[in-house]
Amino acid sequence: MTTFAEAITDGYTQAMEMDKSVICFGLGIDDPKGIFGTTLGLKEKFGEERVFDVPTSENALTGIGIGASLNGIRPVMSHQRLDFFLLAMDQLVNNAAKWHYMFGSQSSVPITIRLIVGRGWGQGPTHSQNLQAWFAHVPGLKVVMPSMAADAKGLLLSSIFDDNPVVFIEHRWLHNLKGDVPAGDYRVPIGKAQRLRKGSDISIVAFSYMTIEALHAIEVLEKQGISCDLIDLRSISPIDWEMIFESVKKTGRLIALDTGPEICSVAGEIVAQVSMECFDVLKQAPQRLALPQFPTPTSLALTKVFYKKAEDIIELAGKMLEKDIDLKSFQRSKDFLHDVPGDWFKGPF
Amino acid sequence: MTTFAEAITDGYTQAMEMDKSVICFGLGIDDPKGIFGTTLGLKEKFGEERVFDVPTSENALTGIGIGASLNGIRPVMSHQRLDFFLLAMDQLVNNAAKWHYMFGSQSSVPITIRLIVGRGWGQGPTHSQNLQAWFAHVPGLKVVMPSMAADAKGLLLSSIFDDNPVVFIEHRWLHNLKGDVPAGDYRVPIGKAQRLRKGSDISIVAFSYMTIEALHAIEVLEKQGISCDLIDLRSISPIDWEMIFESVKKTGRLIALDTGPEICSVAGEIVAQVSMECFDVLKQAPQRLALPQFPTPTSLALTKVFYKKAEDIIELAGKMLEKDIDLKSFQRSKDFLHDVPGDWFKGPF
Amino acid sequence: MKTAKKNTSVFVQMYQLMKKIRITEEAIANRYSQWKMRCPTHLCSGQEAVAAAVGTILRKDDFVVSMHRAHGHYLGKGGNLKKMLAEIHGKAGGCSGGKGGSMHLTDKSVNFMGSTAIVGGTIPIGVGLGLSIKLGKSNQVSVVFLGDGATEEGVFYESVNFAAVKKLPVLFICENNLYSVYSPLSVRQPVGRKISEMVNSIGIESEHGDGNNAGEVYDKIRRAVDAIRKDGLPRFLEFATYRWREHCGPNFDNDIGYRTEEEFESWKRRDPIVLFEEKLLTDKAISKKMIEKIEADIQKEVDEAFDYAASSDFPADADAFDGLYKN
Amino acid sequence: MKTAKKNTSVFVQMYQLMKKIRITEEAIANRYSQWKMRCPTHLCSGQEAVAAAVGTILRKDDFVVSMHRAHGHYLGKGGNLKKMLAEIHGKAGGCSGGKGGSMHLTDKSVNFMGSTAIVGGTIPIGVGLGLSIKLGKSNQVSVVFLGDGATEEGVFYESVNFAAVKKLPVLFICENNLYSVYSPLSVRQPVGRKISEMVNSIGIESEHGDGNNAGEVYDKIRRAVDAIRKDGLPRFLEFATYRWREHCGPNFDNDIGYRTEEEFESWKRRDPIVLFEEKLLTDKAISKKMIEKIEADIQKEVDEAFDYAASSDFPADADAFDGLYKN
Ligand SMILES: Cc1ncc(C[n+]2csc(CCOP(=O)(O)OP(=O)(O)O)c2C)c(N)n1
Ligand SMILES: Cc1ncc(C[n+]2csc(CCOP(=O)(O)OP(=O)(O)O)c2C)c(N)n1
Ligand SMILES: [Mg+2]
Ligand SMILES: [Mg+2]
Repeated sequence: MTTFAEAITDGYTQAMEMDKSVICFGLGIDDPKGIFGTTLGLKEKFGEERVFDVPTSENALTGIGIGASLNGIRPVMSHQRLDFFLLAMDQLVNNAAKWHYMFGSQSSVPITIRLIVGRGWGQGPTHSQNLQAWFAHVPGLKVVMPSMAADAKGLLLSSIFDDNPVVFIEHRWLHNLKGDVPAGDYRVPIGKAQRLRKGSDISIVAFSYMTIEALHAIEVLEKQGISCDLIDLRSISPIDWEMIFESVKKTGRLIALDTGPEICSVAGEIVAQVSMECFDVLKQAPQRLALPQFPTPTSLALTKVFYKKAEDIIELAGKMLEKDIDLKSFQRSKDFLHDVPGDWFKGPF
Repeated sequence: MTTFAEAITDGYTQAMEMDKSVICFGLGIDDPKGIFGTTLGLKEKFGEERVFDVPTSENALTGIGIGASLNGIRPVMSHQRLDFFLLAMDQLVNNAAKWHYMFGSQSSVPITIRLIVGRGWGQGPTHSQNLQAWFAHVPGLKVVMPSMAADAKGLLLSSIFDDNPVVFIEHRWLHNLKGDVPAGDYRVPIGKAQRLRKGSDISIVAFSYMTIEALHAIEVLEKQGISCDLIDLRSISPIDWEMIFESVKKTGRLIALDTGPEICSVAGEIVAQVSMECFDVLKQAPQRLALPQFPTPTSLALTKVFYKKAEDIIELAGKMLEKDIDLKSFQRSKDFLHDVPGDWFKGPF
Repeated sequence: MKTAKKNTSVFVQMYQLMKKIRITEEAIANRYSQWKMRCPTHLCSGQEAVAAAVGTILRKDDFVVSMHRAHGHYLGKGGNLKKMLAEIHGKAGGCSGGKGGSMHLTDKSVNFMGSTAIVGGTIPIGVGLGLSIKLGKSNQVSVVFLGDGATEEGVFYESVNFAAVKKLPVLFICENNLYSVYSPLSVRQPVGRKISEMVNSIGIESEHGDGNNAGEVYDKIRRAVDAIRKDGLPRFLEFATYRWREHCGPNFDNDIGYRTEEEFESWKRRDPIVLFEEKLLTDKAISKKMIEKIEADIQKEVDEAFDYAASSDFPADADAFDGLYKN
Repeated sequence: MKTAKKNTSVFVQMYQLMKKIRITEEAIANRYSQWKMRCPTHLCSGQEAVAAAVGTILRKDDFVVSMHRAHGHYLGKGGNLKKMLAEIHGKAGGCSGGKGGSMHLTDKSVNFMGSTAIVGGTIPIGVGLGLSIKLGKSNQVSVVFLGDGATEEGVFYESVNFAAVKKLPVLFICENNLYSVYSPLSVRQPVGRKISEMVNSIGIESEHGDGNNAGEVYDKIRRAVDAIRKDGLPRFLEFATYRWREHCGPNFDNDIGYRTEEEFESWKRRDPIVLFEEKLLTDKAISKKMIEKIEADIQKEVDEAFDYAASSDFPADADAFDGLYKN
């Protein structure tokens, strides 16, 4: 069993061993913490030409990655928080996303940009934003959001060797989750979702950390006789519409989950497309659970009501299927507070 | 009759006469062209302390506007293209949008940011982006997109005197359209849509330039016996859900129009919310017409198929209502090509 | 003689501020592992001189903005200690109502306008405040605190340029503590770069100083503020200093390998508070007894503030969904 | 004597390039009002010397990136004229397949990697190309063209800093034509700012030159490129020059009031082509007859290219929906 963070290191290592043109850089990539443990040892292994720390200059560094990629380099860039990357929207959107199309398909930009989404321990308004919908909105980008360790590795390798810009979003609360991770050059195709649970009453479409909450919820729901199809999207651009539509055609019911604010969200897009494409099979109004349309508060007391969790999924599914669900059967660990993913997490960031 | 551009000047003038704390700045604001004619004469009238040109530094200037606003100034900032403003996402999203909430409601940021969306005459990939969905996605911003001259003035005044950050998006093809514009301190409330046509068969929800295309389409549709409710949103954050739901409850059918790419769009959000809230009254699958998920091409030949227009609305509505519509009855002016809004427009930008 | 007297009393005031900052930071460090302060927290022990000097010199109506490492700047400017600690505890009575945490502080009663957690994010905000001062024709000063890392952000350069073009009454103060998180200057800025000289050539009168020499810090800031009040032009000051504890969190971290124990010790030997204390004792501006009293008073104030923070209420659930817009 | 000879022949080559750029730009201006070139178009008449010198000096495998005003840089580097004009006409045979227009040019056969329309947008791209050169240990050079306005963007500063920290083989060339659209330097940069001196203090060896003196331009760029090939370190050159026509579009615009007729005339009297022609004639490097022939040849080439552009096909509808990703 490997942690999600170790799976990322594994992915880097595999890619850098296979292809000398892979380089990686980002703030603190070679520091003692190694970006939450995801890049430890890379510099020692591959040298400081290929693994290097950088100035705090997010916009230029994105353009620098783009430029290097135009000459055959495959840069993997990292940002310890997605929020910091707001400084680089110009290079990402005006250059990376458009380069291949606007120059008549002659050059492409094979860059990978890792963005880490914070949560809990008072990350607050500027250290916990989930702006994946922005990236999904922009033509020309690919966007992946793995939730399982194996997918983290498999999608990282696919992202690095994809000839297009890929935004690779990691949720901080996934870094310590463990799973079996295939060795070697393991790839997960970008754009393909994975069915994690098979069921007939309701389709739950999730990605990133919300997949974990969905798994918790489904345990309870199944016990109460509600059979759930769980689709872990893994990629949110392109989205695996086929698997979603197929599932909804079977269940007639949809809950779309999202880690970001609800208006113009990825979950909203899923509700919209399902409504447009599967209207005739829908048994009732499709639903979504996403973040409230507010900045993230910092206080422990306020994040408790701010985030959506397994209980909310259970409640919504119960309401849709008109079952009274006894939530007492669901007990989260009492060993730690709601603002950490487990007792391994003690801040400070 | 006043043009949309003149209505903007009128709005500025009114605001600056009423309140000395209103200032405006932006690249070229006082140059001979006056931002497509929208700021002509302001410097002469209000002086160079209150109306000034600036360096090409979009991110800092946004922060500077925020800072000034914290001390009682009401800055109106302008960008000749929305695309340039991608450089300022950090200040807009991490500071302006969150300041009031994250400091416990003690300070607010009464800034107005005008963004102009280009189209036609080969504006291409980096001069014609419609990223309103990004702004609508961010909690704490308000976003308006008027289509009528009167609303341009009324919403500009409301934006300037709103105590929160407002993104004011103008479509370049609206600047020369004329309408009656009330004199004086005329305000249009942010968050309230306007019903432009009353009908019973189908609800068309539009904003900005797509409202104009919808008006053309409805002329044809009405002649063919299809009765349309046309809602011009005017504000896309917050959205006037009440008016939308009320309309769909009456018609049971929805076409949502958007000037931007479709995935995670404002039109998608409307389809999603209508599906969730009005599911039982929907007679058929809701629909949207938005831009294809591609960068904007430059060539005259390519923009012809790229943009959605009245004909597409007519066709879709006809299909929904199963009527064969004779598009021959619809004749656009032949005096100019499709890549200009009228013969007054001769580029170069 | 008169100026000397005057300096003596402001120096004692400044010394008290430095002490208050140090005692507060160390108290946070000591209690952090009770896991009651649940937010990223950047302590400034070792860097107190600059914050205290600014606080001593500025008027209440002068503006200050700051960054992630803001406790000292907030307290220096006269920010409310209880409210700061309550904020770090996530309490309703916190200076930002529990919405902001350690990285988002404000105290508008003393014109501490805000600190934020995006590197470089408040630099243009401080310039904008400078613009508002110029428009209002008051003779306030707007002070921007920033780190050496923040000078690498384009927005820093854009902001300096604008302040120079528009001639705004802004004082930029860069505390160069050699590191950005664990990254030394060498991987971030060219060898031989002098930040203050660079800023000079961008267009702002600049100076460099020893950030652990409280007297020097005071003099340089005093002169800069006086000059700005007189001619309204921006100034830039860079002070060399050193953060004692880890970048974020309560611990010492010389063991993890990004900096040497010797480097740390050499800076610790130049503790700005100890150096200042020695100077004030030599100058007879202060006595050992006064120092004891100052320490005891501050310790009491800090303890009380912690009691307040710990015992006061969390915000209500509904608060999470309040305050999106100003109505 | 030998170097002089060599210079003579490269000077003629450079002169030819300058002529080619001028004749092309003026031909575009003359035909623009037929409304066949339907895209924003920024002409560089008056600024030809720098583009031509770079083109003369660089090797084919050296990289160039540029900005909105790129025709000269593209042609200088040896970009295909027919494909450029076809692109401006929106044709399938354009250098960007009709997707880019005048503002988005590329010719990969000569390593003209791209010009884009966001001010400052390609500066880091050129630095990234420099990084790739260093990684590949080739001795290519990466040239970044930028305007005076672009130096106001934070990304310029960040890019210069990174090139200096990492010691990358990048030549930044700033054509300072006094204006950004209609805005004079005075509203954008501090009085007395010397861009090249500022860049020096950021950390890159820099120089300033007369952009209308072709010989001087050649020498300065030659020396910089040679130095970069030798030591791999970045260089920055600023050239004073002037754009003759309106910022965007085909017309003269001295009447609209943002600059004076006198200013324009004084620069026009220093037409870089006329000055260079005089020098070459004096030096007997060229004869009147040769000039006539050069002009005639280029005119013919330009006319043919226009014929090609006008007569070739528009892209097919389906092309709009092709090329989102590389497969
Ligand atoms: C835009 C952005 N990039 C990166 C970070 C991560 N980060 C937090 S603090 C910090 C160090 C900044 O160093 P400096 O400005 O020298 O301040 P110091 O911490 O040394 O006081 C960094 C890089 C951030 N918060 N924002
Ligand atoms: C980020 C951005 N801001 C503003 C513009 C509008 N704009 C187009 S060209 C230009 C002038 C740039 O001036 P300079 O860099 O000096 O180049 P020049 O046009 O003088 O050759 C401006 C401001 C833009 N294209 N991109
Ligand atoms: Mg530092
Ligand atoms: Mg210029």
